Amino acid sequence: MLNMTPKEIFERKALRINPAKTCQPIGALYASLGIHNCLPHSHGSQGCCAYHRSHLTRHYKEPIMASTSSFTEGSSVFGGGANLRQALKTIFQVYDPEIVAVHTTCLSETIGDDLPSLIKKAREDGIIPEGKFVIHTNTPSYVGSHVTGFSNMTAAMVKYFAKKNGASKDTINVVPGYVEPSDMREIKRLVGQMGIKYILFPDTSDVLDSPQRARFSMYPKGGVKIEDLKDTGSSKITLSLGKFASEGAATLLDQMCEVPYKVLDLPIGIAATDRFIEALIEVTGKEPPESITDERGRVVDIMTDMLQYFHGKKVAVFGDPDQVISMTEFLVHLGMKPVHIVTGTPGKYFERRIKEIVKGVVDNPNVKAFGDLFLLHQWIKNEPVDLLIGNTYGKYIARAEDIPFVRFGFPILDRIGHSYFPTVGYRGAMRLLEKMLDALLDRQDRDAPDSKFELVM
Amino acid sequence: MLNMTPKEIFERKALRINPAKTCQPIGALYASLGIHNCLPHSHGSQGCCAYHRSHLTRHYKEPIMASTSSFTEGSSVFGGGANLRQALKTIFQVYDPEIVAVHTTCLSETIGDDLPSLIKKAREDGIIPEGKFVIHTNTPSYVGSHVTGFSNMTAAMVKYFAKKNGASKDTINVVPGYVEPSDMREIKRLVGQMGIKYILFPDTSDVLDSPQRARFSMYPKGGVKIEDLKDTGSSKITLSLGKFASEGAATLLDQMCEVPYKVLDLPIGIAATDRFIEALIEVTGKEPPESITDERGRVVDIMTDMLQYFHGKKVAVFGDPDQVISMTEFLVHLGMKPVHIVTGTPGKYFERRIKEIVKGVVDNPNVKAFGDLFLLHQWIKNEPVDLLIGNTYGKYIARAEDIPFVRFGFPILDRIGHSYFPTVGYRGAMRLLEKMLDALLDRQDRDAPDSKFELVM
Amino acid sequence: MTAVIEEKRRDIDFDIEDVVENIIRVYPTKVAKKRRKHIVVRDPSEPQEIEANVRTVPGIITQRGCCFAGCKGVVIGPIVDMIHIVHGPIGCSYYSWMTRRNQGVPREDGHYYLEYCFSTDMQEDNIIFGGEKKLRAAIREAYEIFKPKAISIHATCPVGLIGDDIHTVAKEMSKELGIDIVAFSCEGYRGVSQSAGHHIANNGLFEHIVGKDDIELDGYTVNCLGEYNIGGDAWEIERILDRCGIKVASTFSGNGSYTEYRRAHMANVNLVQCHRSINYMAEMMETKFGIPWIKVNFIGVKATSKSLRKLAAFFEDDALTEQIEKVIEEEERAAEEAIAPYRERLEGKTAFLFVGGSRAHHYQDLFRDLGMKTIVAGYEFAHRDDYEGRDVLPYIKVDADSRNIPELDVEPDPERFKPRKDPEKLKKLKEMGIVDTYEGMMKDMGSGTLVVDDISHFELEYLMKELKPDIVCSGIKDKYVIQKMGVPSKQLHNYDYSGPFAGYKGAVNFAKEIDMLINNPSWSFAKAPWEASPLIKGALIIE
Amino acid sequence: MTAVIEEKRRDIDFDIEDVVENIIRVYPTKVAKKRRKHIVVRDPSEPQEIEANVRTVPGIITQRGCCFAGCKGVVIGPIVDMIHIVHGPIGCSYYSWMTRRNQGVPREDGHYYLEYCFSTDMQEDNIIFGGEKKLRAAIREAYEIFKPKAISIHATCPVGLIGDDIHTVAKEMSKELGIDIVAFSCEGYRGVSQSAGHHIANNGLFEHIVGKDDIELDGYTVNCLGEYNIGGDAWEIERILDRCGIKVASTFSGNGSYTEYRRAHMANVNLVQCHRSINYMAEMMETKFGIPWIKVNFIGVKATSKSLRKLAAFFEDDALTEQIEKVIEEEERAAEEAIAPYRERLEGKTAFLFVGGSRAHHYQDLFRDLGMKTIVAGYEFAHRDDYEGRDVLPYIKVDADSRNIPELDVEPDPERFKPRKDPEKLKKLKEMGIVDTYEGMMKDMGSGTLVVDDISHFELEYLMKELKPDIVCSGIKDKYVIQKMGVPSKQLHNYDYSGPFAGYKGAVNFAKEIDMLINNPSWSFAKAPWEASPLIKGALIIE
Repeated sequence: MLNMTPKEIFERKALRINPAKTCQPIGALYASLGIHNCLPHSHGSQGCCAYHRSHLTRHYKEPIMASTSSFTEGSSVFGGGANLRQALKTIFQVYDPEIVAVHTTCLSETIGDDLPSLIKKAREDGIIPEGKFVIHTNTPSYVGSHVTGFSNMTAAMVKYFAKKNGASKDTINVVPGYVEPSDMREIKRLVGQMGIKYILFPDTSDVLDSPQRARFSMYPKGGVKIEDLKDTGSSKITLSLGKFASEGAATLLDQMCEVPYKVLDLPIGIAATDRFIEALIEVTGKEPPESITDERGRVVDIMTDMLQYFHGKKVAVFGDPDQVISMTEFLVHLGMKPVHIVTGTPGKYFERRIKEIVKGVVDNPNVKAFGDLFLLHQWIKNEPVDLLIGNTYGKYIARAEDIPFVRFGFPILDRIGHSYFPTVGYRGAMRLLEKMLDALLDRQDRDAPDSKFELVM
Repeated sequence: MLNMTPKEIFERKALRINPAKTCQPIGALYASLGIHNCLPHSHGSQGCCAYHRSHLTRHYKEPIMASTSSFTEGSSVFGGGANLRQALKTIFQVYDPEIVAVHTTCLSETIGDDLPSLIKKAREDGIIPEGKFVIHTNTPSYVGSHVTGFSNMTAAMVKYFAKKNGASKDTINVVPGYVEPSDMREIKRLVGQMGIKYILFPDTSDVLDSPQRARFSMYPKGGVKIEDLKDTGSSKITLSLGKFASEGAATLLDQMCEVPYKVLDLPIGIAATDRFIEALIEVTGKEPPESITDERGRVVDIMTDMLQYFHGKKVAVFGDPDQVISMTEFLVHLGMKPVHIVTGTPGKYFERRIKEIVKGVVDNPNVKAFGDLFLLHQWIKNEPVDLLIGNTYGKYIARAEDIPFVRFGFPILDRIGHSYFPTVGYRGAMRLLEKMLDALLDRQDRDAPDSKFELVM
Repeated sequence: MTAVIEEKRRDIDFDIEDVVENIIRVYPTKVAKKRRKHIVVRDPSEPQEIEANVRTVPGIITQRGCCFAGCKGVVIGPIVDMIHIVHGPIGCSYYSWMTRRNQGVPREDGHYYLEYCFSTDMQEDNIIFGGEKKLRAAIREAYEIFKPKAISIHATCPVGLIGDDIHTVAKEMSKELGIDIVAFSCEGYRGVSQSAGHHIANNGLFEHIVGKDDIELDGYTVNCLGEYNIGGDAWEIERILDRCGIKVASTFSGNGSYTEYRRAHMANVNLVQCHRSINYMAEMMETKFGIPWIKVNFIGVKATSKSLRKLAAFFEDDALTEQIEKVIEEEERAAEEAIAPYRERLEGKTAFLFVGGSRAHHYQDLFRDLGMKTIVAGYEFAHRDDYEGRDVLPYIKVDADSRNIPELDVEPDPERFKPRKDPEKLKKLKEMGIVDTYEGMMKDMGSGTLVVDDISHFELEYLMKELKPDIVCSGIKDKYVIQKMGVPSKQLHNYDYSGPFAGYKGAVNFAKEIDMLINNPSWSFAKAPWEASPLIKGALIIE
Repeated sequence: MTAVIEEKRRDIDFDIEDVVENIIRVYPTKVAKKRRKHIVVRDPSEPQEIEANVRTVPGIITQRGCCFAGCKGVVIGPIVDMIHIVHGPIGCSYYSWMTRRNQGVPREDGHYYLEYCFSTDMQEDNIIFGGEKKLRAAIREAYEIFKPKAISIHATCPVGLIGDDIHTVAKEMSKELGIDIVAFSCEGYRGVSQSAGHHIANNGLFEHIVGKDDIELDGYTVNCLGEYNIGGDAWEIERILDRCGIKVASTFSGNGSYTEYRRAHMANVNLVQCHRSINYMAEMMETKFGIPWIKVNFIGVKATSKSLRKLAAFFEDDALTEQIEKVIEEEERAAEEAIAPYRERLEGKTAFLFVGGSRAHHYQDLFRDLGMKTIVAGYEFAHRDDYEGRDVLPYIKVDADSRNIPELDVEPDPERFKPRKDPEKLKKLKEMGIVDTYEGMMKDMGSGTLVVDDISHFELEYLMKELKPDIVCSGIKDKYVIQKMGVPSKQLHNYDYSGPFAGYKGAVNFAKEIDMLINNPSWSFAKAPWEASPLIKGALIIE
């Protein structure tokens, strides 16, 4: 397994090997699915859309509906305007969405298609029916990562819809970040239990975790409603979870509608969730019900009860920056030592933040934004770890180096559960604790000689 | 591991090896913890109480408070009446419970202590303070199993408290069976979401999953209230989940207060949960909210999406009879083949029921009530399985025979999660599906040659 | 238990033409006109034409991918011992990383890169200022770290547009490093589907790698062309051929090896499995080296036997023929016995098949082995010859989208051209249908069945509702759409992470899996009981 | 970060006597009077007496178990190569199945039953009609299946009551099967705690197994008595003794072996680790075989060295002494170096210790190695001699509960009695504190510390609130009570599924774990921030 990977690290400047990220459009597509009655549309070659749909399908094991402008060589010469017009015509007639959310690709970006004008023209020409919407965002694949694409499409929702309707309401906006439907559902539950009115966007719950009822629905019942997106401009405040995935929408709302905002870490782990709840208290004056404090206490109970299995263990973590930041903090709070931390998404903030988190706990942490799994694997070869945390691609490293492995982040292609059970919030923390313990204890069980095989752990 | 176990099966009539059950009192103790402000009391030698507390502590990783009559040789000669009186005196003064729930042991049963008289006398003599309660049940260790003890103590709650107050109310009684706090919480959630008023007893949620808040509370906030136990006699109907653990209380309520009842299987797996919801509909006329139907649909979605990993796999299951019955049915519905099924609890119904469930799916199933793990292991040696499901003791067989293993039932001494995440209801089914898939897929990953190591599963 | 379906299956005599017209009616007029030509109701009494290999209308939700996917994803990616560098932004390389399940094993020299993903991960400045420099640096780094025998370079969409000359980079770096470096201009927008990429990949392989190493091969040797070793298919085929006494010299391109391709021209004959993706290679090798090709189908018990008999007919060796017949006899018996119990439960069930450029044809044979009928079939990226047979080739119009895919100018190699048969014999074998010929999918489909090229999501959903198939075989993008309708779906691109399905043992695997998919009890739970039927009182009480 | 505690630690000078009085006040008067005698505020200036080994008041939530637990659970259960059949209802056998973490390994003959649980699983009719028949059948079945070398039988509560004569059954079945079968009347109600069971177990082992096989042992040999190999302690002790040149002939009873016990009387000296559970055996072996015993403590770095030096003093061999000193020097240095970083973080912290019949003493040495102070300690099932030293033995009143535990009448064995030292020398060694003596726990505890026998839940909780220990060492029943108070707890029965903690390496393990328990950040989260402190505005915003 991964036998060609040498231990010696050769510094690379040009060659990416085994990436820990993918390109913007897939993130935009995913965000679009978080709008009710929306058909995401990929403005580029057919392959982009096919790849994104396939990849998201493998992750969710759910239908991922999206259309494409199906560029051919001609479009790459003359621009994709005609393709988009034809696409919108076909889409509204055949698939009847309420909204089409267009994202660009490296092809249409390189060509330089002017989406705002194209959409405006389509509207003028009656290609977009009355009461229907087309929004867009620019997602050049050669900038940022899938997280950037998610962030851009989320910001586009604000850009196209947010309106300030006068007096600020009680409602708060929550931008949940590039997380699972289960996570969005859990964030809604937490905010709801505090008795706070909220608009959460995007919202893929009830879209990408839809039931089997022998009935296919092109547009499942979930997703943020356009009415609600309009109202975001009148909310009291925006809480954006995850700087990389959610800050864009918040700042735009502030610029457009003067909705103030706080950017928080994704509420993964005990402290980050605490900060989320504290922020909710702070901005609304509402107190969490005892049930939330109890859930929190159960997390701490597991932490204190099982600390011997966590304490001092070395961990390698990779994934998307917002996830990895919160996860790294959680690991530190468990007494673990995150020694190698990688995200594929570029961003100096990531490295600075991680170093801050592990300060005093790990002396010379290996931290890299815009890194890749080949590097991570080499780091691990040079300094082995007790646990690897990351997406499905991590399993190759885990197998090569025989390391317990916890699947976390995007994508998870080889197990189910991530879309149904949250990793955010206190419940999510419980799940993560269980997953990590299972991995560590299974390993202890596997490696113990008969005489040290424990009944009680 | 378990190297002394031969493949050849020698029929035993007297020697129990590696039991799949334990004795009544621990079940009674557990049930008692499901009453608010209750101190369970073990009427027998100190060791019983110590063993039960230790064992439950290992399972829950929570304080398990209970007192004992501390029999010595004298008590075994003169009876334990004096011990009980002294105990009640001490308990009410030092530990101040609202109620003491006494269960007997094989010792006090063999001696023949007359608990009702002793309690009556104690009450008359002012040893039981005003407004305080002492209840009891007989739990001879040489009859039935821990499940019987649970059932008996649950029935005792009825016996001591249930009153018919005239007109039947809207409320229904739910007897959840010998399940986890997480399960009781989930059953309450399901019934509550249907807008049904209920009394659930016993109820160990918020007792045995209490938060870490740097504050010990002898009587956590959970548990069924005595007021509610009184009201059970006026409920519309009793739904008893699990024939072995819950039928007793229901029939007693019927006899005492003419509350009709239905005995259902524990709502584990899709069909048993369906029957539970249907029963709720039937007895209350209320419809489940869409959110429940959706949860159900998600379970089916996982089932249909992942069926290739379940279909045709041979499984060995052991545990408590109510759990094993529902689990076996669930396995059959997944297309699996439960070939060896054992419970330690005696009961012909079990064997009959299991054979009914696996009919047409497994030709000659090995089914045994009043069986043990030694026999199960021998069966497995003779017909290997792809998956083993059972409590922590199963891990020895799993290791010996190198079988993927899912922890399910009581006790789970070496992993956390069972007390926090339900296995009942649709959410529970999702958890079980995830657990089984993890076990099966981890094994596939482990055993695959590099060339067959799958990215997507 | 079978799949839950909302309504009853239609009567067998209902008018399929009506169904087609109803589908078409939904499209905008122009689109409807186009789509109508892609749908054929089979009437075996007359020759039928189908539109294929033309642009998908923008906005249509299609199964198709792009040229890059066909070149790097399908044909070149599976070569295990080369480093395949994708030149472009990260996505294309990322998405084609281990996702096709082309299985492989390292050879003795250890070079094995299937688990790796290499990309230049172009950033904005590379797009603005050009990416050649980064590409060169990436190649040097790859060489520095891995010392590979050969490298391929694959262009993604922006590369052509910004004018990076990857072929010159390849040539120069090849010289600098002393290893083969082959560039593929497989930008996603080329052609109308993956098909363009296949062609480009064939060209590159043929021009730069095949036929460079004249090592003599012993015994009867074949190349397996158009076999991608999904789920280990190639290994099952190898096992069978091995038993017959025939060696596989190389496979294009499942578990493919650069080293083996260099001597592929030394084999006796080429076996063509996936006609669409590899017929270019077969033709070019015949022209240049004199190797005839045999269209085979190792999917299905009978189909496998038939393919083996073609080989017997080709080699004309009594001992070999006898051995082949022995193998057929033994393997068929074992397979059919193993299939029997599944067939019993599957007999009469119906299937839809939408996959590839040959599989929708191949798997009909296998379904026939199971007693099942394929009632709708179609290809994702095929050409007319894949539907109508190669006789139609001279009549296919080359449109603007296909014209840009280069056709290589191939001549017999002055030294290496060796005819395997004398021309007369070869002609006779061709007339017998043994070599150099393929009759296409449609001929094998009965009256009233439907052929749909490049089926759209809408058409699929509509046809499922109308025709109530018991199973639909398609790809990952459709799988859960189909299943959400309560109908099981088998992925025939990646085999649902299972396989092999080729050969005799593969057929048994397939039978088992189709039975499992259709007959697993899970489907019966799709409706909640409180939705499906009124409650039966009393049934709940156990006393 | 340290444990979260609600209030500040009290000043060191507060009146501990007040605390004790406050505790006592809560009890009913009679109970209070009794409990008062179990609590001693240490005053080293005078001899102090403590009440111990008397009944726990019914209703008190005690740490104690029963006679069965002491016999089968503690002493006999760890013997790896015997089948231990529990005669009774299923529970007792079930609860003592692998729960004590006595580790073991099979010997050459393969017999190994630690992973098994054997019971007659008595049913109602066995209680009514007697269980002897079932017991006989169970023994036969065990023999039929396993052909063991020896079997033990353990009575649970009802057995004595219904009059099953397990000793006769043992004798008869032993004859029938030709193997040793030993019965233990260890019904749960005997005595007042596990202690009764230890005694009964000692008696049975001594009477039926020890000293039956006169195989000469080479070199310096010892038996380790009262060492149960929790977490592998015995193996670390063996490792150290081995380095010194001393062989362990047998261990009572961690990883114990029937075969080895039969020749245990051939060793030079007995080392007594847990005084409470095994002093009977030590005394009886000395009487019968002439083997003196040395009280050792291998818990703690200094304690281990001290114990080794006792051995040197006993054997009086310069080479051995030199080797022992060498081992001590090397091992102490390594251990102290390894402990140093932990000690730095632990220095000055305080501990409560409630465990066993010797461990609460032993672990004080180890805590001292870490710079920590034990401020409250007590035993669960000890006798006065364990607290006050063996000098008190003649003055201990034997009450009704203890009187029923048989004292064996032991005489020097006419053939096997071999004095290891001449009587004068022995006497001198005893006066030096080397052999046949133990001074108890209390002497090692400083002024103002608290000794609490058979501590109750209430007392534990009260003392924790008053004295704010940094860690409380106890057993599984207390662990989560303690931790729910925000204070870490270390189980010293089962070592929290870790270990070994004995010897030099064990001390390092322990240091590491205590540091972990006290300094893990988890504790700092016990209070939700919205409970603990007002919000600090602005701190949340990252911009």
